[in-house]
Amino acid sequence: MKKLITPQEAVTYIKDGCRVMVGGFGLVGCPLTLVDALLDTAVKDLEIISNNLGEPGKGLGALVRQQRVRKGIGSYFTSNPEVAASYHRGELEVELLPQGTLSEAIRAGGAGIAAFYTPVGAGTEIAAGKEERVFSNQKFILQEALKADVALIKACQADELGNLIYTKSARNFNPIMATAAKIVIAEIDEMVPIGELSPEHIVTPHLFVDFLVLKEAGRT
Amino acid sequence: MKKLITPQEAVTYIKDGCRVMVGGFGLVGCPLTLVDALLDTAVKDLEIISNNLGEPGKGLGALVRQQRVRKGIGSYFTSNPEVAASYHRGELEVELLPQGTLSEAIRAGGAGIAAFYTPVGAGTEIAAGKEERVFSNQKFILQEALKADVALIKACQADELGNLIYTKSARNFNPIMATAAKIVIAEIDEMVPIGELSPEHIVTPHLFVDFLVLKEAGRT
Amino acid sequence: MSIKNDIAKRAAASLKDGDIVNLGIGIPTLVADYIPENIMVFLHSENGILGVGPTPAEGMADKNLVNAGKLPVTVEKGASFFDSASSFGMIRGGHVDVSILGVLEVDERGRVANWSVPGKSVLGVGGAMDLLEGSKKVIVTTLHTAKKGDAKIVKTLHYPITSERQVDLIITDLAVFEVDSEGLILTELSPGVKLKEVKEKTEAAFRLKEDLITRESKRGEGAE
Amino acid sequence: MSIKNDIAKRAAASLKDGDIVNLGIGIPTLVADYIPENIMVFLHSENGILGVGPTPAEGMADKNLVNAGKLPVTVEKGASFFDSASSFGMIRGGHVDVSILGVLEVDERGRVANWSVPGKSVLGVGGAMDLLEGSKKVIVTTLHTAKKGDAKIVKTLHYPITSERQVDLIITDLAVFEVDSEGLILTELSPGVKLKEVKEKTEAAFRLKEDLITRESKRGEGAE
Repeated sequence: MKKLITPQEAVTYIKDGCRVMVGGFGLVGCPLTLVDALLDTAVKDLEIISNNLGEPGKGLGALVRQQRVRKGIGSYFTSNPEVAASYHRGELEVELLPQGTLSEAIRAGGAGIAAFYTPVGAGTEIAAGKEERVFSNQKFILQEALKADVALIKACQADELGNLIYTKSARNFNPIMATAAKIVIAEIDEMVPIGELSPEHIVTPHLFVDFLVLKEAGRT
Repeated sequence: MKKLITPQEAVTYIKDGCRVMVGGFGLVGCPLTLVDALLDTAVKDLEIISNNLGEPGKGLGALVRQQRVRKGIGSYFTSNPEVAASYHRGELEVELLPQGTLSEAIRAGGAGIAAFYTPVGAGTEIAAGKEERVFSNQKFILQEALKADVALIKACQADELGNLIYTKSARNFNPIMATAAKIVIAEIDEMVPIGELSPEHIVTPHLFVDFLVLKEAGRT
Repeated sequence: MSIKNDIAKRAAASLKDGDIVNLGIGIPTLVADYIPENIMVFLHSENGILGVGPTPAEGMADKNLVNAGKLPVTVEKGASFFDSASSFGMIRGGHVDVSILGVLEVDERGRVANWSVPGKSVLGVGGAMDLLEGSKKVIVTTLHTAKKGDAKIVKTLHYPITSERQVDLIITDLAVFEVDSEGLILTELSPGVKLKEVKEKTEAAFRLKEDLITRESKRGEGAE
Repeated sequence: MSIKNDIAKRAAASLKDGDIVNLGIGIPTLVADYIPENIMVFLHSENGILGVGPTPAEGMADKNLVNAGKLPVTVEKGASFFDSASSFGMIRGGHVDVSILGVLEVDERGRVANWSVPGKSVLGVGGAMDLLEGSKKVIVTTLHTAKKGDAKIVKTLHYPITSERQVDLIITDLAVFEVDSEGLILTELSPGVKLKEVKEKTEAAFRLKEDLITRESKRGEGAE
């Protein structure tokens, strides 16, 4: 049986300076109960890997406003202008990746691939400082894999072993982040008995999942 | 609607010298109707990417026996000793890859990744001629992606758009090969109306699939 | 019909039956409303949907079902959901037939800037580079000039380039350009638009297609 | 109980509750029959199964459900199926806790040869390299000597190496060795086996564990 823990217990796995992946595309598929619990701690100097960094003062945006994020790695921080402001003031380090490169780097991290050559971004500002290499007359740039200490993800249902399924476009980054962190904590809407989820339909097999947390009515 | 064609029409897309991916782990998940139809043509000089090359005289093994395969790229040809014999006689070129490197290279081919660094095989005979590189004090070797002219895959059900689901361990290489060839032909047990397959359960979205062929009672 | 809708309608007319299509934010989103009735296209959304349907009716939005612009959508029969790595594998791997994108600028080789405005509080690239790099065909839909009248089809990009890839078609309120290895070719003028106006408002050099046409203003049909 | 079953049983006894375990062909396959009853382990098969169950009853085999040895299997409640790239992502990415593998030889640093016999009609690597490279823990199960009495635990491998990774545990019919950065440590003798015999039949150098034990021959329980 996978250990069902409280949101407060869950976030004790996140220490100062940790690198944390957080699932979601904007608020869709974001583990908001876990983010709320993290906000209630004093943890700081975090490196957050997430497609977005919330909205001003909301979700991950609250962590940014409280200056507890040292670095953000993601693809689209535009929806939170405070990220750009902090970045321009030199308070927040930012690593911007094309969304496909971000997701592929996370998948690579979970799959034991050290780095890969992608054509996306070759010849652009994104390629600055990255190795360029030609394969079959086309330019590619080298992207290293991304891994994290902890992943906070959101699923729809889990069985008692920790097998997960997602719902609609809330799937997004969650299944790949489930593979790429030392400790994976899944916030779920509902727990079902073992055997309830079809072996054909399970998206994240339980070997990836360490802890489960039930979703609560949230703040953000 | 995706074009439902006969096995005979399907294999007309395979010309002399083509590179063809064939799904399956041994006979499990192998598109045997399509392989049979291919046997009935006179096509030769094929480059076959497949985990195995059938058994002596059976399935892809029949193509090997008829000396119509120029090169085999796969991970485990042990189950067909004729492959080793042809190879040692210099009649058949063989590229042996660890099974994980083979599957990852096919996935990379389908996902627009040119090459990737894997730790598997570093320091072994498999690494001969491949670039070695150290990331975080660990040795990795560079593997280029694999793509094909045609992929012959096996699925369980398709809807009329070409969305596919698989069954049990017959899934294996089929979903990744579906992404990595110019023309993808899926042999299916059954066709169902559009909407019958849940959007959450579809494994291969229809954009990957060009043609569908109904399975026939086979020879091999 | 607004100018933006006219552009969207012209873009929709260049789609083919069976196309897998990714629509960017802005004018491209409007294209969905003008798909010709005699063809079936499938909308891909990079956050993990193939088969995006119309906007849901008031009050029927599902918070777990949004498009890449984070707006509520529905799905068509035969749709599927997948994770972000799979979705961008589709894009980068060349499985999306057409992407229709908005731009800040296009240069005279047909290359695009549409992701970064230096110094502004905009910090994001999203899927812009992936779509430009990986789509089989890229159509740009844009107003011909910026708000202050500055050319958007320029000699040299002022904003950071999104990809070295040349787009295939540029559709503005005034004209349509095709792009070949040498640069832009004006192929079509919008109803009532004179060549002189296009020349004045386009900074980039362009050639004229031999059979340059003026699109008719007839409503309800595509031009192709 | 055959010698091979004894080895399998000893290997099973070193598993922990909750372990994700991949079993190779041969002796490792037998391990499934000896999992201690007080723990729950999950069998991973690299052809795309987590949660492999026992061999089906006569006549109940499903041709679409086989293990990596292509033998019919069943699945347990809570099992899942996935494609080959995902399966090897699990292995290479470090998500499999224990792999139990057969070998041709192990050298005195605990490195393994188990994929290639030069000149023989064997042309395959399969998942051997992936499992050795990626598994958190690797246990080798093997007869102590080859058919003609040649040592299988050797100074230097005669067959091509499978991975530079040192395995963690070597279990033979005669003894158990742990492996550390300096090499092999004999930790355990099988019931009735004398140290002298192990020394004679092992070509590789090895150290003795301070509290070297002789496993009791009591049946039905693990040694750990």
